[in-house]
Amino acid sequence: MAQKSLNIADNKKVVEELVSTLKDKVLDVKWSGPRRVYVKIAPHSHREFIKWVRDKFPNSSYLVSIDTVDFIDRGEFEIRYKMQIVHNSIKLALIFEMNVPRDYPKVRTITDIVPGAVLYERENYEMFGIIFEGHPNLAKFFLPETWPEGVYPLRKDVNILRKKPKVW
Amino acid sequence: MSSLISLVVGPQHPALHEPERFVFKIEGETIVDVEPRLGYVHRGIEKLMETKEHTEAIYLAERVCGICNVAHTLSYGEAVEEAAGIEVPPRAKYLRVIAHELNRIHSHLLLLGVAAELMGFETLFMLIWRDREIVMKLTEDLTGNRVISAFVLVGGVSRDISPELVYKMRKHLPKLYERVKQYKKMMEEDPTFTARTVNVGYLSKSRMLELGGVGPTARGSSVRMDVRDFDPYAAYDEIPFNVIVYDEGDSWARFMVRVDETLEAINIILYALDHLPQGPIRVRPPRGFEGEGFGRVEAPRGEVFHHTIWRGESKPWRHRIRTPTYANIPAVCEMFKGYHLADAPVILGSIDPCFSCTDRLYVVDVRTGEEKVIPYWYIRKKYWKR
Amino acid sequence: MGIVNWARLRSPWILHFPAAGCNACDIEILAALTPRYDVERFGILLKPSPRHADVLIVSGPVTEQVARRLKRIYEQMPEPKFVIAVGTCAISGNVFQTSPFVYEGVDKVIPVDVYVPGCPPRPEAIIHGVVKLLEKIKGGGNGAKKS
Amino acid sequence: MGRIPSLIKEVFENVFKKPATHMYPFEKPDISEGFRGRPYFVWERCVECGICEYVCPTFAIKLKWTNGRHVPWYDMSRCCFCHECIYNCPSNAILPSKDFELSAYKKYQYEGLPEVPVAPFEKKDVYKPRYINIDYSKCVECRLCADVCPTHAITMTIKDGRVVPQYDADICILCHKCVEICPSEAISSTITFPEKPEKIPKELPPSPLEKIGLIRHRTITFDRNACTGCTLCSRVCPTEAIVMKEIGGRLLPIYDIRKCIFCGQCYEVCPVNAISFEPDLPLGLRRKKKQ
Repeated sequence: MAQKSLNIADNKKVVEELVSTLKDKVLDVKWSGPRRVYVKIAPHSHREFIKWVRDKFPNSSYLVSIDTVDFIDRGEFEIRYKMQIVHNSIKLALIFEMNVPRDYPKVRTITDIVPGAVLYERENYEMFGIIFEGHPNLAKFFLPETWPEGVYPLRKDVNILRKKPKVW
Repeated sequence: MSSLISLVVGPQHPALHEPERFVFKIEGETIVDVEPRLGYVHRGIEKLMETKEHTEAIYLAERVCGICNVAHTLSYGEAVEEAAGIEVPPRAKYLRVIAHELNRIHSHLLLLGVAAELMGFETLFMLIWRDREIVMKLTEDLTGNRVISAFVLVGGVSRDISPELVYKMRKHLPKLYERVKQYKKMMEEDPTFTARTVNVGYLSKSRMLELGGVGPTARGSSVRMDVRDFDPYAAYDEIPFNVIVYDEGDSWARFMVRVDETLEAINIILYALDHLPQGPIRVRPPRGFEGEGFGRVEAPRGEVFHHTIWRGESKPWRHRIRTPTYANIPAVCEMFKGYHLADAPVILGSIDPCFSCTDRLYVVDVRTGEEKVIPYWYIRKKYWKR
Repeated sequence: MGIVNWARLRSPWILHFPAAGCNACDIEILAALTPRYDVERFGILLKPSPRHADVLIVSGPVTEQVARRLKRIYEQMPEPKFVIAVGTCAISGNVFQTSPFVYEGVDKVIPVDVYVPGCPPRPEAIIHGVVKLLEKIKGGGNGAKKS
Repeated sequence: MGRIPSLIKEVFENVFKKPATHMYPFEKPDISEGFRGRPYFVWERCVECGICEYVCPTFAIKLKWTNGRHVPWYDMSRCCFCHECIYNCPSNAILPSKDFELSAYKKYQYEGLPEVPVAPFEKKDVYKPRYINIDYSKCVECRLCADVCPTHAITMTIKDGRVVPQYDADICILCHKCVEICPSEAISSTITFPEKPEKIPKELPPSPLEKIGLIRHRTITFDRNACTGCTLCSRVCPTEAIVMKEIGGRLLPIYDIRKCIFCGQCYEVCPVNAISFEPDLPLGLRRKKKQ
């Protein structure tokens, strides 16, 4: 099958190029399988990485998702931007991990680079309270009007489940 | 701009099959802007996932969306298996492919029928749904229920396929193939269908990539992306198939992608039945483990994406679900612009919307208002643990 | 049994309200209308407007946002009105029970006449539920008393 | 208009065919062999293990004390018909069926239980078929059994200088989690155990650790005069064995030996050396203490 050809060397080359271009912003690179790579990036540098990917592969890359993990024990959020590149033999999922302090969660928006990120950023604002500066319309999307201000349901310290989960 | 009118459609509306609301800003008959409001189907699944072990949570994942339930369980299973480091037996992989493709056929036929109904083409709706019953019967034979299958479990599948069922599938699926080919011809030629879909809801390739559309919606705009192709899961790295791409970028192309995918899915099932390996169908997963896992699955509507983080407990630390309709909403809002209001149901139908997928996160209840106050001891305990 | 009740038995008109469900029950209700099961044999007709409907079919778990709309739709229906809860989610909340924001069943919001369990129920089970409702109306259920 | 006939032909073909409709209420429905319908419980076979309650994703099964037995109460209105309980039942006491005509007028018709028959083992003058048997000469006092026990039938107590599990046969649901988890195979289930075992035997055999020369560190002492009430020990304690309580105007640590796992973290963290081990930690495990 021609379309299933995967060249691992090509994938590695892309990551090497990325690391060499934005050398000082890359903190760590971790491969999980030949098609997926976790790139730990410096705070507030996500725009450069996403711009780099979108500029290099304008017709073969897209933003898969933005999500947040609440590491309450470390006192920080980890925002993950997931990009997918499919270009000839390059088939690579890039995950950019970025730490944000828990008491001051504020990052720049990427909606001017990727307009499709509008809903993901709104969702992360709603569920975790991360403020995306420069977002066109950072309003409620899922939660109803009666939801109290300042309570973000997916944070780990918010306990709103009705029944106790099973003890086993 | 004085003639700009806001028209609210929903939450309960005959053209919408689920409760959601769209505010169309119209000038005369033309849609200028659209503002979606979701959240009516919001059930808090991601939070619930953090309180359930994988034996229970697979049934929760199944009910994110009932139509593409196999895609969600498969995605959940793939994610947890990667996190726990389990390798699924080869027979289970092939059985997963068979269930997944049956699910895809049923979902695509469902949408084509509903789309025909939205256009007022009742005859085609009834004919397609009559033939869809063949797939429903096969799904019921294989998994035990017509829709919600409970077939994929973490570490394998729940039941084996019998030789009689293999024979039955080989007998019935080619029949269905002929029928779908007939419908394809109808949709290409019939003026009732083409008049409502051709050149309606156009979106170019570059715009589609910017807005992050996935699945058949993107493939209708000549974006050649299919998770089965670029990130194969289950047994898709061994099965040959074609990625269907249409270049037109309008609603018609999006429907045709689905018709062709239905035909392709039947071929995949027949290939998988021929090459079904022997062996066990399930391995036992561990209870608590540490790790991170991805599950990316090409659901009928696009890419379903489960990402799970386990930190040594029997419950996940964080479980993230990205569903295809959610990714397609910015694209569909762009598609509406510049077309007549009467075209709106067809355009919305052409992305195969599934809002129960989309609103999975959280929902509010007035009765538990007092519980939202976070007790101090809870924070303290969380902070001071270790 | 008056002539009105007789007419109602011959042709109950149905409004389908999908609450926050996973769509599985919805497509099974739709499947019950299609050639294989064809509930129009019993004169059952799916109506888009609550003003025309005698029977309200609710499927899926009821969330707070949907509950308000569901109540409004129920109030808009003309008397006598009947409600069928289709699917386990509509009866008790199913796997979403622990979520604090899903009601444990439709009957917490509006009165329900017939419950149809199943996840999702087969189209035959839905037909069975409708037939059971018709029996109830015939036997002088709450609908007959009201009219 | 030459394009229309493809559909017209289709329609006319169907006019002469047999209707596709299945006349359900007047005809037997066509249901597959493996259809997942309502599960049925066979009380005679039930060993009251509680696994079905554990695996049920929708809280439809609950074990309740009925007629002297812990039997599963099944609430069909919550059931999602996933058959997970059937796959997991160790004694095949839950049977699948193809029943789907389950609609009812009232919700309470789904709950409840038919009369529970007498368990088969009671007829043979055996009180219960199996008990958990704890061999104290093998027990290494790791307290894993007490952790996994879902009903707290096994709890840790202090006797003869050992922290050992005690077993309450009345609450035990015989889930055998403790048998599975015990690292030293000290817990076993006996099929023909004649009578109810004691909670804890009157005399305990010596610990197996002492035979090979290891000494279990059994006591942690707190020097209350030296304590400053800084609460550090209660914060680091992983098992919440140390709780701070106000006694006589001072905040003092209250120590529960049954929860303690002797990890030594409190010893390490105490700023004024008010915590001491007795006997002292062996050399290999002793941590460096900052002065």
